[in-house]
Amino acid sequence: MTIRYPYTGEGARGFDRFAQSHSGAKLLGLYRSMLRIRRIEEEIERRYHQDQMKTPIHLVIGQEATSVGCCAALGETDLLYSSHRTHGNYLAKGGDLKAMLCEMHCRINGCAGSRGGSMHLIDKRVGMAGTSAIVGGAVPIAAGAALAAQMKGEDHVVVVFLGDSTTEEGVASESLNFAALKQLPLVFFCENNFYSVQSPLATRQPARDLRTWAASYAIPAVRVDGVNVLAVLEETQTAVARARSGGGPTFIEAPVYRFRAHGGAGDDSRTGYRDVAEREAWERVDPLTLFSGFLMAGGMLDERATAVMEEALAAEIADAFELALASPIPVEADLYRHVYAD
Amino acid sequence: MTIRYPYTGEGARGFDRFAQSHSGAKLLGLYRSMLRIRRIEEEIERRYHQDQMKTPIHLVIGQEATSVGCCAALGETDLLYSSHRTHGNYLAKGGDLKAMLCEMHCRINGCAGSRGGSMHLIDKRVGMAGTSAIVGGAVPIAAGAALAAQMKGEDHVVVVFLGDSTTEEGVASESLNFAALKQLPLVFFCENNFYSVQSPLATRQPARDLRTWAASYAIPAVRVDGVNVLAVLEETQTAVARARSGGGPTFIEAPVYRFRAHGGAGDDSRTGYRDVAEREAWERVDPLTLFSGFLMAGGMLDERATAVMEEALAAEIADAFELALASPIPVEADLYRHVYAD
Amino acid sequence: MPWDEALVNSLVYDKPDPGEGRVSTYVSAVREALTLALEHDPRVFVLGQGVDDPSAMFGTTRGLQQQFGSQRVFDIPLSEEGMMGVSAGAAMNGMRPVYMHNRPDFILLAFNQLVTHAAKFHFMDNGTTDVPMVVWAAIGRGWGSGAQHSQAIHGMLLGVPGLKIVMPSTPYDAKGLLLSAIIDNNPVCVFEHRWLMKKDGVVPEGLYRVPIGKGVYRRRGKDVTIVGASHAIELGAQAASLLASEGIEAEVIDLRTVKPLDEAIVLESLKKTGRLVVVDTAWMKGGLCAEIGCLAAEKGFADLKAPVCRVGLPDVPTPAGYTLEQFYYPDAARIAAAARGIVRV
Amino acid sequence: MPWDEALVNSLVYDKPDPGEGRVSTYVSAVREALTLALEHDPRVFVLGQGVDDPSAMFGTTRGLQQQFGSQRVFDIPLSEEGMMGVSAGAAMNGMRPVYMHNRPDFILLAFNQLVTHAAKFHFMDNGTTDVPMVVWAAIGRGWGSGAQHSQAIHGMLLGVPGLKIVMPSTPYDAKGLLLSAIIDNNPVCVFEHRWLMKKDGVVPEGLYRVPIGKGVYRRRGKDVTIVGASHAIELGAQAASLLASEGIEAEVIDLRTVKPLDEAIVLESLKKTGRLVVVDTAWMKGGLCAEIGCLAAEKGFADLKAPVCRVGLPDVPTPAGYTLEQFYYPDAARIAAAARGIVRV
Ligand SMILES: Cc1ncc(C[n+]2csc(CCOP(=O)(O)OP(=O)(O)O)c2C)c(N)n1
Ligand SMILES: Cc1ncc(C[n+]2csc(CCOP(=O)(O)OP(=O)(O)O)c2C)c(N)n1
Ligand SMILES: [Mg+2]
Ligand SMILES: [Mg+2]
Repeated sequence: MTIRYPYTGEGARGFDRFAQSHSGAKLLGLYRSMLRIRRIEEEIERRYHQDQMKTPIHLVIGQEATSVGCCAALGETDLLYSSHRTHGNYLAKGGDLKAMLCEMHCRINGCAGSRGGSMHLIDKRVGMAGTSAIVGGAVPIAAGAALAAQMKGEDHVVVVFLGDSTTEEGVASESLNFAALKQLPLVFFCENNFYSVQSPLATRQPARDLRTWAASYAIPAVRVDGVNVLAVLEETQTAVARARSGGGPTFIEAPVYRFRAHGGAGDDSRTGYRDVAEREAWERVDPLTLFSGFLMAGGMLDERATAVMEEALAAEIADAFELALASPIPVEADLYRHVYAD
Repeated sequence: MTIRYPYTGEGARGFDRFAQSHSGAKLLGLYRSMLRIRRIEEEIERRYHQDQMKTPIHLVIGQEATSVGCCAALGETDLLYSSHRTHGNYLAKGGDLKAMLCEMHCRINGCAGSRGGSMHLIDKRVGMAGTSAIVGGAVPIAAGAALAAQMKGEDHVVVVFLGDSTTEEGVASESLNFAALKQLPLVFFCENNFYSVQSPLATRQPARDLRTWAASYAIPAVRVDGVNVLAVLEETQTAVARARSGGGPTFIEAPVYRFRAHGGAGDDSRTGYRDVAEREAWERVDPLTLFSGFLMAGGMLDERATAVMEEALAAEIADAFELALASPIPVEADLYRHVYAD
Repeated sequence: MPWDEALVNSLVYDKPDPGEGRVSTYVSAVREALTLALEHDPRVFVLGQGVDDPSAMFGTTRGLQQQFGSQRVFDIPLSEEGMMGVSAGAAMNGMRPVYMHNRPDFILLAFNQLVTHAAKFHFMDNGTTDVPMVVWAAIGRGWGSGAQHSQAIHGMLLGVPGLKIVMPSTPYDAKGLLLSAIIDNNPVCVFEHRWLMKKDGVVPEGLYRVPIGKGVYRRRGKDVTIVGASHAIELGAQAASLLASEGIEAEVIDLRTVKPLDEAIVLESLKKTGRLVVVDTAWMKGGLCAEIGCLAAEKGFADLKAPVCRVGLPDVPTPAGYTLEQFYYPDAARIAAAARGIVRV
Repeated sequence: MPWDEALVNSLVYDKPDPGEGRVSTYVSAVREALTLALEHDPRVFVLGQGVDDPSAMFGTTRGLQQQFGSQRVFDIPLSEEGMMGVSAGAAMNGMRPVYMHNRPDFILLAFNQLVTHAAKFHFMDNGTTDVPMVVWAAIGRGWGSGAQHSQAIHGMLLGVPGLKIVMPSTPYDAKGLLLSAIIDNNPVCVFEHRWLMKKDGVVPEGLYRVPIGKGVYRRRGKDVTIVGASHAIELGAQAASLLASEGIEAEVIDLRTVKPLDEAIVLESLKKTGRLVVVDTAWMKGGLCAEIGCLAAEKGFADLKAPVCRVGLPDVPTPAGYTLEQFYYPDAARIAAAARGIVRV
């Protein structure tokens, strides 16, 4: 049994510091948002083998606190760019579940008209601005979005999610440099889940602190416990405030763990690239159970409230799937639309 | 009068620390090597307007101490990769002057058969291994050469020269990462002359210490006075020893100044991108006069010895130009050679 | 007057060029287009390595930073891929970047952002994102440019859906096409050629557009059609003069845009001449020469009376020395010889 | 026995395939080639994202790290351009890297190193540097690969001097061409296709080479020539069967190598049939379809009896949904229809 990448955060104790800054309703809202993502992901996973969703999936089960904590610090006009691992970001940013599931079922009313698939979930009305299926692809684009905001004197900020392996792409370094040079209103949110597909960080980078990488561009760089939704919220708020007030970019590294395979349904730890024990160790700090435990202990949540939540979510999710499955598929003429903008 | 990038080294005092480690002959040899590059560059410059050398040139006048100091720490089997600014590296590494000038006159007996031009000077017999006219292009190639040496268990090391702007290319970051990961026998030698063509560093990077960039990959990173040939030699020796003994890569930053335009003959400071006063300030720490002053003060060099040196160099250079101008040009069939290796 | 309205009201010349009027250089024409765009549209900005330096991108950006400020005309780090992504991102968010490169070779560093991102986002986003950006570069040739500083890359990009590519050959087109490119709501590559930079020509003042996707006759003839763009069609026109003195009447078509291609004009000419020489500044294999040659075999087959000829670069990297370059680059004589060969079939 | 000698003595089959013998899958054939190369030549090494992971690059690298050690078979950082340069640098210094990619799309990040460095160094160095490297990738299709994970990029690379490109369609060729690519002293791109990975075929054991630059007849016929490579010619062969049932005898040429192209076999067939359908897994514009269509118009003109037809992708990015993909990718029926159309001219 080898735990190559242990959890090093504070666990449940980590919530105390932050909780008093938020109303009970706010805290419950955060929990509900995480739970909603979890349940949606589980349902996608459950149905995946039915082959109705002919699209790659990259589940975020285990990584809900980063999306939810980060997006809670953003307004609707703030923009979020994402990588292939889109589901959590899309939902946390307020993306339309129905449009997402329609997209994943390759329907014409999908959020990208069935042209983008699960790696290209967008919902511009809520600032889910764009994604790339190319590792690192969204990073300079997000910097460009931040440059546009700066040039236009708009006060929204831009957040870009990147994985640990994305830091190895040259373009990520180029983007840090440019963002620092222009003091762009941009937050680099790095979800370090220690793996790129099935490759551990240690086979891809020397032993180092990722923060030093960003700091070498004179960018404030912090680490935050990625399973603690409140800590994530707090750090993102600081970064967003800095960006919004003209203080330039911030780099946030959040160690997290994905409980499932890189892509597809189920976990693949048993294939040997990581130890099942490692996943199990992280499952003991599941961001949901950790936070619900905290809420329960504080009397903000109980079994009954949870059941009500679950029920509503189950209904919403069932509805959305039903709609997706009943939605029309595109016709041939749709293929030729939108190759060029008018 | 603005000196944006002042010299911050120790000037002539900087030699004392190192001189005793070397014989008088060694010291004179280093001086002669720098002087030779200077005189060759001056002659190239003088003749450039005659339009016999139909090739871009990137003179190293002012930057001789880096090439010479670095190469003095290398053996003939150690490899050097370079950028567009090749002249100094090629000569210091022991490249054949005649073959260089033939190349610059587009002759068939040029070191690259007239296919490479001045940005592609190579001389494999002495380890001048390759260059790229693309900024950053040679950096990962040098890493590949170092990987090959490591895999084959050969004990040579590889040095790659890069300019300050090269550090902005994503591929340079990628190369640092890979070199650190594999602990390659590689030295990154960064000549920071503060400009990329006519763009000052400040318009391209945030205010930062370049060493932190390399250090963020857990690579030992040092700064050395780039006008002090002995300091450069010493730091390179340390780096080479580390690389040769399996200790992995080193990053050396050497602040230097180019006294001429980015490309072509003459200085272009009067066009306004940098202040003439800045160049003049650096000319006061010209690596040649600084070192000859030191040698003269120590009684190792005098007017007569200098004159003898100058005379021999002048003859060598005149000869080489004569040969180049008398050399044959390629014929049409040469064009189709070496597109593919057999 | 806002940009859009000004442009709607601006002239679109269908003629090759206005024939007479103010003469200016190619470089001034480009600078004028940039100036007008910056003046009329606050969304336009110009970025590129050294656009604000004394060399000013061949002079095309001279004075622009002084006039429009360093927010709108600025130098950038040596980060081709990153800055292509930044440009795309800015374009997706309401700006209209003009990203200038000294040489197309440097765009190869940014193919991922150009090909897989900028060109495809509009489609992937189901039409909800526009990417109105211009990627400008001048093809290098001569004086030791060599294998790494002389690549004409438009042939590689013909198969990229979502991109447009223009390649002007006259100062008039350089201005009008650049304005069209900036106004276009898609990523448009503008490939200039270094050897055209000093050329003079009639360039009307003020706003006008040369339409993207429309070729133009540079010369009328009935014996053979010479098709190409940029510097290659300059040579094509010279070749036509040579041929004229021998009694061969060549028709010369300047494509001006290579993607989307004006197939109609090529096919129309072929109907008359039945003979085709395709000229290009790039390699002959798999690029523009191949595309137009194939077009003739596909849609112009019934009219073809002789084999199609390509005149471009051989399947060899560019040598750095002028001594080898002389054998490498085709000239008017070589184009004329190709035409002669098929006219006599 | 050292590699070189073993290979000199190895068989080079000129036949399409040996007809009978051991049957194995495409994936095993690739793995066998890698295994043999690693066994015979200490200079060979295999690198790529995840080559040592449980998915093992579709299974093609399964077990190789266990067998040959992590010095010779290793995972790499997500740094496509950097690792392309590392591969080139190692190749220039006596090694023979095989750099594997899950998808050709990722190679677009490395075009600068591939096109401007690896392909050109031998020429620029006047023949003193060899760059014996293999760049391997499998073209994606279906299951939501979409615009960014399905690009066939060989068309973009046809105009790059110094490169070779092979695109096998059978397990037999996959093994023999990969061995040839590894032995070749130049950068060779090997583009596989995901839909071929599960295919079975006869694959002899031990070393053998399929020559680079040689196409092969998959079927003989006299009415029309169908030319292509990789998965496209699979479909071409199916189309030929459909046509046969209608009395149309199609000749099917599998190019196997797309650069350098076996022009002779195409022209030879054209002499007989006078009719040409070019099929490709990539976009029709400016790529392989265009190159071969132009070749016919250029060197096969006298034999051409009907317009050339291209069957490949329309000028549209790849949609992610199967619902649109069904209209996007041509199938055997579409190829047959194209052939029918020109046979009846
Ligand atoms: C340029 C590029 N290289 C490789 C891939 C294949 N790929 C898709 S996701 C992925 C892993 C990315 O890891 P990371 O950035 O850490 O994000 P995570 O999946 O862990 O969330 C890889 C290698 C890709 N999509 N793009
Ligand atoms: C990828 C790329 N971009 C731009 C250029 C044009 N260019 C040639 S040299 C140079 C400046 C390089 O500056 P630096 O690396 O600091 O080296 P220096 O010239 O100062 O020695 C530039 C921008 C190039 N050759 N390659
Ligand atoms: Mg990861
Ligand atoms: Mg510099």
